[in-house]
Amino acid sequence: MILEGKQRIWSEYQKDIPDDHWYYVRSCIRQNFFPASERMFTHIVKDVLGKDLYETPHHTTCGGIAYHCDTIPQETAMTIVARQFALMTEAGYENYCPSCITSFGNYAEILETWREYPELEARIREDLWKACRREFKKPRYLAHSSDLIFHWRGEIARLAKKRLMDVRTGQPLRIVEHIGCHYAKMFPSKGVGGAEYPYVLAGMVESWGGQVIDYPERRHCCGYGFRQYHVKANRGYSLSNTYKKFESMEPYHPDAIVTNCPGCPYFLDRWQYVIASQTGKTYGENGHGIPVLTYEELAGLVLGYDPWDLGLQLHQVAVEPLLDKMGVEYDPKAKYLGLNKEDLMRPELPTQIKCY
Amino acid sequence: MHDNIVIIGGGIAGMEAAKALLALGHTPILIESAPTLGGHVGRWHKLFPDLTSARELVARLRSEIVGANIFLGTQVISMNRLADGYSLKLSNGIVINASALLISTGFKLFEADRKEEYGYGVYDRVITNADLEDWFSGADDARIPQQPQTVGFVHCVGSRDLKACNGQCSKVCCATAIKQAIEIKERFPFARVYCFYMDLRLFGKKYEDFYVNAQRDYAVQFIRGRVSEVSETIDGHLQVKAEDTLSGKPLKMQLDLLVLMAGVVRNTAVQELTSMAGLETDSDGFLRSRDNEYAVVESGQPGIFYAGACTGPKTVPETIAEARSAALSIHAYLKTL
Amino acid sequence: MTERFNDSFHPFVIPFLAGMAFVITVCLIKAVVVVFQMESGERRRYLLSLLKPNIIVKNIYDIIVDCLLHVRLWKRNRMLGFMHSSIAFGWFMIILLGHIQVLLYCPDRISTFYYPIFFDWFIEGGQHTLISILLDLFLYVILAGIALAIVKRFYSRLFGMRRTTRPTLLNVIGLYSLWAIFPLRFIAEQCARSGNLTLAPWWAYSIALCVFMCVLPFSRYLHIPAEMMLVTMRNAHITISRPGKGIARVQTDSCPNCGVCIDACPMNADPANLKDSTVYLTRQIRRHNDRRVGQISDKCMLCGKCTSVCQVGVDGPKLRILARAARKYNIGPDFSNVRPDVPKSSGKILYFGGCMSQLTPLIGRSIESVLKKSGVEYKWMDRDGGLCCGRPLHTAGRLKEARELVLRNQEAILASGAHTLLVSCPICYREFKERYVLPGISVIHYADFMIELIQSGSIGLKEKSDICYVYHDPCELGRGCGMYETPRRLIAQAAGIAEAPKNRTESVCCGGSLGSLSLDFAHREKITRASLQNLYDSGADAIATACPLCQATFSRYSDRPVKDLAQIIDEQTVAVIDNSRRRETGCDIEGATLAKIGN
Amino acid sequence: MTDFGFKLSKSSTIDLSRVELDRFEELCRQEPGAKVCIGCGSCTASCPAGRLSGMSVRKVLLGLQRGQKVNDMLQCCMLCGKCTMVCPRGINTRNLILTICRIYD
Repeated sequence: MILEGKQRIWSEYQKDIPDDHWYYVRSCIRQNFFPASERMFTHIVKDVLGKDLYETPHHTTCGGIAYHCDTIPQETAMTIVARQFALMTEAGYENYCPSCITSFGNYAEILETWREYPELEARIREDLWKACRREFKKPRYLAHSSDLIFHWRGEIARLAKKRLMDVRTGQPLRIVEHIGCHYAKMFPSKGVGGAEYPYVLAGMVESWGGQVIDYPERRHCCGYGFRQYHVKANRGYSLSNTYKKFESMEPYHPDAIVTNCPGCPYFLDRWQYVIASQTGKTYGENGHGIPVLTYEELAGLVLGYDPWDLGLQLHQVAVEPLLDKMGVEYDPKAKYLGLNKEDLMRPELPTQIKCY
Repeated sequence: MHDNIVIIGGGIAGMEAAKALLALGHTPILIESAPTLGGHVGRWHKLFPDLTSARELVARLRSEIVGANIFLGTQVISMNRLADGYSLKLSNGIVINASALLISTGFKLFEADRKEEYGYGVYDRVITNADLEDWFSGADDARIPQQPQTVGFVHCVGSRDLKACNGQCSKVCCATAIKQAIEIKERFPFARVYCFYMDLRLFGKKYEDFYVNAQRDYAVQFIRGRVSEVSETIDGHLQVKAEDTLSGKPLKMQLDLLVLMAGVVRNTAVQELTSMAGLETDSDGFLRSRDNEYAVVESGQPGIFYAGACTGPKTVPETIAEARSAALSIHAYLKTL
Repeated sequence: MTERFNDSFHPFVIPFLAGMAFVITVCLIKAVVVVFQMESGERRRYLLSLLKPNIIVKNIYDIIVDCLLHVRLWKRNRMLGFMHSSIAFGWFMIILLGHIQVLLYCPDRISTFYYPIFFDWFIEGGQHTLISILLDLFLYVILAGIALAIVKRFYSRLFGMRRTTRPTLLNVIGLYSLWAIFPLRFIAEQCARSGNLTLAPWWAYSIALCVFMCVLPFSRYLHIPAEMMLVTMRNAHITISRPGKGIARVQTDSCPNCGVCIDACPMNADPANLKDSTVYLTRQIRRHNDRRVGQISDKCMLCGKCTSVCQVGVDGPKLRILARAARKYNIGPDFSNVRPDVPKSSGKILYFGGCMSQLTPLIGRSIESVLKKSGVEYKWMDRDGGLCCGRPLHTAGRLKEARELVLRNQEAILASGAHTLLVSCPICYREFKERYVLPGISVIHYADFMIELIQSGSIGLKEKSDICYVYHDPCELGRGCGMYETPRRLIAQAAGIAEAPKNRTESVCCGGSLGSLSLDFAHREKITRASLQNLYDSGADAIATACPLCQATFSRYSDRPVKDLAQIIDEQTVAVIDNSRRRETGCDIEGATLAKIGN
Repeated sequence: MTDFGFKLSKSSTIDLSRVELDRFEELCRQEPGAKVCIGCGSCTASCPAGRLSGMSVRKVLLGLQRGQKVNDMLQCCMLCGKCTMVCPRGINTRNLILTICRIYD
């Protein structure tokens, strides 16, 4: 691997990311899967970095899941998106930041479509007006929330309490970065670092002291694949794709996986349990899995927050080995206590993969 | 100034044209931006289909044009239209008034790193056809292993690819890939050699024989399917993926060396020159001939002629023939002045 | 005439007696083994045939004509014929006359066995009887034959043989001992008659006999007894069925290694194939060299020319098919669920084009056109493809699998209700003739059919074309089915005809044969070109053939047009009356024609 | 092992690095024509057995080169020789078929 080659490509895919005044839209599913992630993001941006980040409870789904499951036509998705933009316009913002990768891709795709077919945009404006009497301006900047964390990765590194280092050996942690398919595969120029060698997560890992792992199936989908998972008959295929990725990264012995998509961490995390249950195979050390974190969770750990406050107890794969390596202090007894120290109850622990 | 002929570009087209013009009694002025003559062919090791030495061809041409005025390492920095010709200012300060100009500025090899998925410049063992020719000619290349067990050739890198902004066939890569595959097999008889192709376009004299030879005598395997992506494995091998379109199945394999057949694209370095001369570009991005069927060597401008790959990908014999044709056209044109 | 010695024995006869005992024992054992190896039914048939008087007569006649006089060889090559028959017949006569001589002049010594052989040693003054003169005469004939043999060994071209086999050591020993026997006998006799009773020539003579007889069962000279046995087996109609056993064994042993098949073999247009002629096949079979037997068997085009020129009747193609059949392949088409889609054709002609004809559609179209002109009602059985006739599988040695296809087609043809099966491909035709059982259905080749149509006036001939054709006999039609003259008669009625130097039974395979399994495309070209050269030598303007494979193969390289017989006839014939009028008048030409054909 | 109602499916990807090609190489030695196939499909298109059984010489040759077990497809070959007649590369397809049937059993 020639690092200069990658750096040259990274330098070609720079993206303008304004430093302040963002309109933030949440993901449909992330708060269920990784409850602290979006909370952590708003906290870092607003409270830690002191930036202006605006949210409104009126926003809805972007229609991306339905669109990618082939259940609604693109025009419908466009009208939904037009309403989101209208909410942003009404709030007086022009920098749009979705938390979801599929949303990000959906917005990028729709904006590009409108650029190519202005008559379609005009029709959607008309439809939106007819539907809810709203008007919108297109966002001036579109960035995914991971783009923002990438943008501020240096500041986070300066404020860091922990680094991505094995405190026992002093070696950098080996981190697999997994990018959601809809981030840059459709429009390489919309992603930091492009589509082939995306830099958005790699940049964070590097700044926070870790070492990025590049493995053969790096580009491959996490396995979710929308209808592949949602239709049960296809679910084995979804699982097989995840399996392929793990088989490919296994020889590198990664310490953790970091992702920037709602579905990816979920499937990379939960399918490890299914693979272990079906084949008996685990990919971490001593029968553990490989911990899978969102970039917000990783940022939270780096900034020194309590792992249980970050919701890491809700991961299927035990994060404790990673916490131990990073030197994060945690109370094993407090793992299943909620924010208000309410007992969340202990889950039944699987037998084929080591959990606590 | 009368009858001054300036040839811009000292590859085999420019050299052959100079030679023909000398034979017709002219003394052409040959301008080459590089410090040596020979262009791309000068860098090549052997030519298909008879595996003749490219260097010898260039050396022979060089010895045959000693009578011409040759400016090496020189560019045309400005150009003005005169009543009966052109005034050219060169980077060495010389000003030439010419009655006829021959554009033989050739082509540029596609920059293989623009096909990011193939990892040229990123992975340790990915090289281009030109790199391999350099190595055949004796240059060191750390990317080529001592004893490669498996070698892959990817056809059409930057050719016939709208995503690489070049929809045209580069014409020479199929035969070049076969030639290089054979040369690799001769050096490493135990290596397995694979060619990944979209279509094999082996149109020229003896090219098909060349293809059969590669299959039968060198056991080169041809896989119909474009390589989709390349990655590096933990032990430094390359993993390539393609569809084996003839079996309709996805295919992957590990290789010790991957050679990208970088295609022929227009020479952007001479864009300024061509716009100064008022030359038009054809829809394929190369210079537009007055007529693509019977006046390929003529431009739309009086007194400006073309030879070689500046009007599109060409093989060596085609380029040589065009150069001679252009020399005759210039000779005839000068008589009309 | 008196006995020279009181003692009727001398030690020098011992080598002869030992050799004689040895050769008789070994040959008897071999014969018994062969008979034992035969299938029980065949064994019975064979043994019974040896007792039938008419067959006994035929056996004796054939043995004299084939094994002693070599009449077939005489016909092919007089020099060779003389050489072989002088030695074989001369020797036989010497033995016969020698015994008569003993019976006449010293009948009490007949039981010694060796008196007829060494007569002049034991008996004095016997040289002026008629028998003695005859004996001397035959000895001179033999000596002349041996002189020729010596010349032939070193200058085979004088005998018109371009190539001959290279003998093995045992064969060389046998050859030299055979050459030595008769000059030694001559010297010994002359010495004894002149009163010189030196023992040396008699010892040498006896030892030469001994050596020859000891070598005989292990050399090509085994062909002498084997051929006689083969004649009796042939007359009992025993067919080859098992590789290396029974008649196959006898055939192999009967090969005299004369090498006539080498020059005849069309494959030898390419010197690379020189060692693949039948003579080498029999040699390798005897040596149990399975690898070479496999190679030789797989390469052969099965054109049958070696058999047609073979003096003893070794069936090269059959031996090869058996060798192929002995090999195992994971192949076995199962078409038990397939019902060939044969149109109902009660009272009609069913035309079977065969697989190959789909690649030469002109043949089928021409046949169809002729059928239409004649007004005969017909159905085309495999217009859209059908099951293979089975011959290719059969020639590849897949006998069981071929049988499957035969049964499948047979069933379908019988069910169609047709009264006649018209065939255009000689490969299929041979299979239909040899292996199909189609009661009530006459299988007819289109050449026979067309000549019948012309003769009955069902189609009319145009004015004779001035093109001169040379007819190439396809292997399967000529040597395979024995049809040589009908195609020539057809062409002669429609156009000019010329003959190639090698024709009919000596026709040269086109090189495209399905018979060969391993000959590849590049190596067939030379064979085809040699075959074409033979046809060009006729001086004809165009080539006519009657096989889709020959047609396609020749067309590839021929410098003159190659046409199928059907095409020529179609071009040169017209309808006599149009079909609508035929129906009106109720004229049943179809019935009339077929009645004749049926006969 | 837990039953989830779905399971890992076998990858359809051909991994050429793991394909055992010894027998294919033996085939190439015995019938060098195997190396020069260009996959034009004329053999399959003209095959009478293919019409009845789905046999395809092209697919078999390619499949064996990719390490797949496809030689059973040749079971139905009638050895009629049409494929040999039409092959533009002059491959002795009949010998190829027989050799495959001998080597891969």
